[in-house]
Amino acid sequence: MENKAESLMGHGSFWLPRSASTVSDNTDLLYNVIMWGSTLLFIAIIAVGIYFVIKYRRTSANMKAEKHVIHNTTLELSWTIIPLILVMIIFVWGYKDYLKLSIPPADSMVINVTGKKWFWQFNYPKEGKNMLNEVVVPQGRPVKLVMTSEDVIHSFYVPNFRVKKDVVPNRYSIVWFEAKDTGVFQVFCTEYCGDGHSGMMATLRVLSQSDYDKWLVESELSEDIPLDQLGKKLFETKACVTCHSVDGSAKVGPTWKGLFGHHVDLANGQSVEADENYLRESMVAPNAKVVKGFAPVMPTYAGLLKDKEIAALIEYIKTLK
Amino acid sequence: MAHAPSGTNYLNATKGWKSWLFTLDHKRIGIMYLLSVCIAFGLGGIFALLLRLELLHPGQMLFTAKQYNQLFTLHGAVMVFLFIIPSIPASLGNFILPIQLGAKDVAFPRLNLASLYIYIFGASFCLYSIFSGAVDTGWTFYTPYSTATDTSVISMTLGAFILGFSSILTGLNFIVTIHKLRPKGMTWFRMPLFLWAMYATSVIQVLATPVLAITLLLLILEKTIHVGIFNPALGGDPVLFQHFFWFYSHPAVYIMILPAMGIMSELVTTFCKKNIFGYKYVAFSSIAIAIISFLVWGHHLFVSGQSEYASMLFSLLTFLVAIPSAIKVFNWLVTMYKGSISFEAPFLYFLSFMFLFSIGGFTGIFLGTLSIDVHLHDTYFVVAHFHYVMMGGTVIAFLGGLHYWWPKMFGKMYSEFWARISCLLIFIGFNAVFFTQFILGAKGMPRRYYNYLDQFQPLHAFSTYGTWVLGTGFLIMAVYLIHSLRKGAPAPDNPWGGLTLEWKTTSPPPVENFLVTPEITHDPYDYERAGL
Amino acid sequence: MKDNIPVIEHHVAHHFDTAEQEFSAAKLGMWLFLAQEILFFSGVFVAYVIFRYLYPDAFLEGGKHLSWQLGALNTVFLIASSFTMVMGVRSAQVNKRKASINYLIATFMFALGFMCVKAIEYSQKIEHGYLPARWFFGEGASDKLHIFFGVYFAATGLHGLHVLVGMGLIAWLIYRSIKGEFHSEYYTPLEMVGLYWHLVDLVWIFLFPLLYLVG
Amino acid sequence: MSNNSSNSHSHFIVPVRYYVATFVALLVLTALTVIVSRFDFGVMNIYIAMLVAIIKASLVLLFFMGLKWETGFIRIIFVFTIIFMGIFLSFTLSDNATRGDVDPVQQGVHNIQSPVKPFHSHEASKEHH
Repeated sequence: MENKAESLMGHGSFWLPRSASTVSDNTDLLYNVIMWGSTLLFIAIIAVGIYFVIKYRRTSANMKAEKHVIHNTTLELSWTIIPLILVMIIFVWGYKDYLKLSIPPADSMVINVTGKKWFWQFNYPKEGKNMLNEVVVPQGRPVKLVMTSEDVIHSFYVPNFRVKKDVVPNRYSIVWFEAKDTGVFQVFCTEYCGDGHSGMMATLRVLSQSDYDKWLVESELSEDIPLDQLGKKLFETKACVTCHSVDGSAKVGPTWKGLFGHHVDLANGQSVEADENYLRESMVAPNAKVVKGFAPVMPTYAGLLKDKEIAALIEYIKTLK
Repeated sequence: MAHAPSGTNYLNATKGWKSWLFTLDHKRIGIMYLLSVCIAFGLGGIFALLLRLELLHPGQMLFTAKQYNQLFTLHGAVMVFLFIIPSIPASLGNFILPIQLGAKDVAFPRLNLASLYIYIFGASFCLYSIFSGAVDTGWTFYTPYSTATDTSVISMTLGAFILGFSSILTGLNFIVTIHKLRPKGMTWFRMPLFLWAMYATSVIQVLATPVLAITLLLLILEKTIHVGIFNPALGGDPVLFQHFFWFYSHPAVYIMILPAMGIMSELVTTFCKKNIFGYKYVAFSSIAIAIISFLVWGHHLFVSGQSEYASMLFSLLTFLVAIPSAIKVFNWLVTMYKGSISFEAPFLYFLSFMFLFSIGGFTGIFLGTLSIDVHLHDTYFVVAHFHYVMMGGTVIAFLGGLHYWWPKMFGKMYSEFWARISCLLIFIGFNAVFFTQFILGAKGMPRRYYNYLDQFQPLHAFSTYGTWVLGTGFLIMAVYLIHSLRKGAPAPDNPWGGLTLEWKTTSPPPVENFLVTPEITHDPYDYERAGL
Repeated sequence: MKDNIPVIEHHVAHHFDTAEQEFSAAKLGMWLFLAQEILFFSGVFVAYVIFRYLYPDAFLEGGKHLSWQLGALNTVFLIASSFTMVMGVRSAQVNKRKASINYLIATFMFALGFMCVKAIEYSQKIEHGYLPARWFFGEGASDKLHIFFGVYFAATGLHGLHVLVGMGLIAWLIYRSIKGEFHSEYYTPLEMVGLYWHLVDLVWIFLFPLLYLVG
Repeated sequence: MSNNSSNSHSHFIVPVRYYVATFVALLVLTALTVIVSRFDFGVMNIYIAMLVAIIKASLVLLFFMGLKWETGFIRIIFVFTIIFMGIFLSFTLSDNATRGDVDPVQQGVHNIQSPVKPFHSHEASKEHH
């Protein structure tokens, strides 16, 4: 299945990415109304300005002001009241759309979302699925995300759906949408959350109801691929890639290249050999042994990775010589 | 009119570094502020150039993610706290305000000098924080990130806290000066509009900045003794921090833009040789902006988890603040009608301001609209919007004012030719950098991203190229302005044909501003009566 | 001269026309300063109101952990010091300069009394572990009790700092009074510090019932 | 350069009786507010306490700080200060009071790490420290 989110630049209008939820068309309509209205007014202001600047430029024939008009109450009142009416219309319109964006339909399907430095965890309470950095939803059904964070504030943003909401620790916030079309969409974190902020992305897959039902019963792990290849896949899907590289460069965390079997200097001055036990421990209790030169920022993957997945990741690391 | 071209003035009256460091003369203090804010602007500008360079391509170029985060935080903090807030009020305002008023000095000269030293003290904390594990929270210091990070948040917030008091004391000084030191004949409605703007600014400085002080103090307490009120893990509310922070920081936006608007009123009258259109509307719109600015802070919290009801309230009030700004723009526009317009560098800045500030204002309507802000919040659209207002508005006006009053301040003329070239480069460069970012933001590019999707690369690259044009413009300006100090032609007392009081004294002015105390008998911009 | 204190004449600064103008400028400046002080303290009050609204139980319980007797005693100290302060200013206005100095000393002593009581209170709280969250180890029925004490220490701590600054200013006034700088012709600093001191009193007038009584 | 320093004579000197009366009133009101707080009037307690505090604050402002004898602008400053403080308070509160109106799940906090130890049997210490 294609896993790459559709391009935000490549689709949609000049200004906005393709609109893909039932409420995003409302937002776009108002956006365009304001955009065209502002453009017209702006051009009018600039045109008048340019006209005055040319017409009344200082020349030998125009060494002093021709006439001193210094006030005109009608004019003042009209450019106070007319803009006021215009912006009030925009306000009410925007507020009505905002309420649509804010109030999820009662029959929404619920997915729990947890933001963590630096990945998104999705939990389907009814269906019992757990996903990392990828969420799958059915088309044409309202979905309500109940979100919380485990560390700092994050923000859940799907540009194609025109929805965004901060994800606050120790609180729940909600965002809802109903996808119009099937496809793969980009999810960003838009509240600054530290070194991995720009890597804290997820993909949102919209499937038709029948595909979605099929997906639900599909087993999460395909049994037939070799462990190291599975590990390579998990490296991407479990968000390891946000902080670790496989090419030797240091990101937020140390690189995996040439890691296995070598000695690692720790922040507490000791040194350990990177064997299976060390790697396993680094995944489930990452702050027990912190590598020298790196901050202890990695969240624990205990509960997020099955035993087989940990083994797969270790096998993958072994291949990175 | 007094003429003493070869006489003593405030620059040469006393000599030696002590006569500067211990001066109580508002003009010298203004010059020292000018130097300080220009250094801060240079520093913030270098940070900006480096940031854009890093964003030329996705992936790592020059910096690691952490270094990039520290850079954008420092860029924001230095530009906001060290440059924009004191830029016009403390430098140009300090120099011009008492002279335009017809006073010998500000009401409390010692306090004025004290605010300069408080500024420098606060600035040194900020600089210290750069070298002691630079802060990486963004200039907004949102909790709980700021209470959890191990970078030097405390020294930076302490610096901003101290700088706040410099700002409060300057504002306090100006309010008292305008109330108590107006000479005979200088009634409220004969005050130049720059003074009205400065007055409105000062009100915000005095009444909003203390809330920043308490916010930062509580943040420091949160970080050191864990008071708990901003820390969600302890039952506190991080959104409350955002309320506290923006209660100051939104009015602070008007601390930045109001003085700029004041300068625009001066420029348009002088270079059109025409009385301002709708004096009272322009004057009172400054006061209206100052008051309404206290009511709109919640529009920074539309997606933060603030209640829907509060968002509605703040959105409504946000639209109201657009009106007085629009009134000003329309009045300036009509002031040009039937004037006699000349195009020296300061007026070019006026025209740039009209163009850029209008775009900044119109894009503000998008962001004030609830449903659209949900899409645009924390994207590059916001970045572009506030740069159009802060840089296209305030910085452009600051440069306009600097070029307008430069001959008065130093008694030297700069090269008009190079001034026009540099203004043009800044205008073109600025639009290249930031208009691009409107498109990026609307397309969904989030702000404060070290890395980005490949598809955004062409626009990011274009924006980065723009910064080089912009940088060149500023570099040229630095060269010709410094050159003018040494080699510039002596400035006449009134090079632009202005009518306000600063043009009735010598260039540079004498120590007590006027050799003959000026008499004020009519409007500040009465070109008709002056027969000019 | 009724008192044996030398009179040091005051010179009006060069940029003012009259002493009256100088005095009214100083007064206006001081009021603006007080305005910013009020907004400074408003942060603490807003925090109080919000968390009292969110966690009423913690705040009701928290008030019971404080001693209203000590709070009331401190209120009396501050009110008395405000009274001696105005009397000190007034005595200078009518040239009773010995009396003025005595009133100022009384003000200082009341402030000192306030700080001593505060110290007793703090040490009791510290003993029982009612501290801001990092060190909090007290017992309570509400699990948000530490928030109340966070607000309590932030509010009273900031207020206490203001009292300390005020004591420093009053000591400085006493010194200058003895030198003979203040008399019916010039008493601006006295009046200004007086205004500041009343503001400190004003803040306490609200803190006392909010923290100690409505528990 | 003490040009017409006699001007300062024109300052209004407040009669002592105002100060004494204010002082006494403040002491009485303090006693009142303490006594009232010893009785349980339910939610009324805080309103009574605040009312008394506002009266006390007004007395300090009007007489000790001399606002009664001040001119217009200083009063305006004061009024605006109070208004802005009120806005700060009421707008922030309006947010907190209406969170969760759309969806109750958005209300309140969960999983907090409270350092408070559950109460045992220290009834005596409750009233006395």
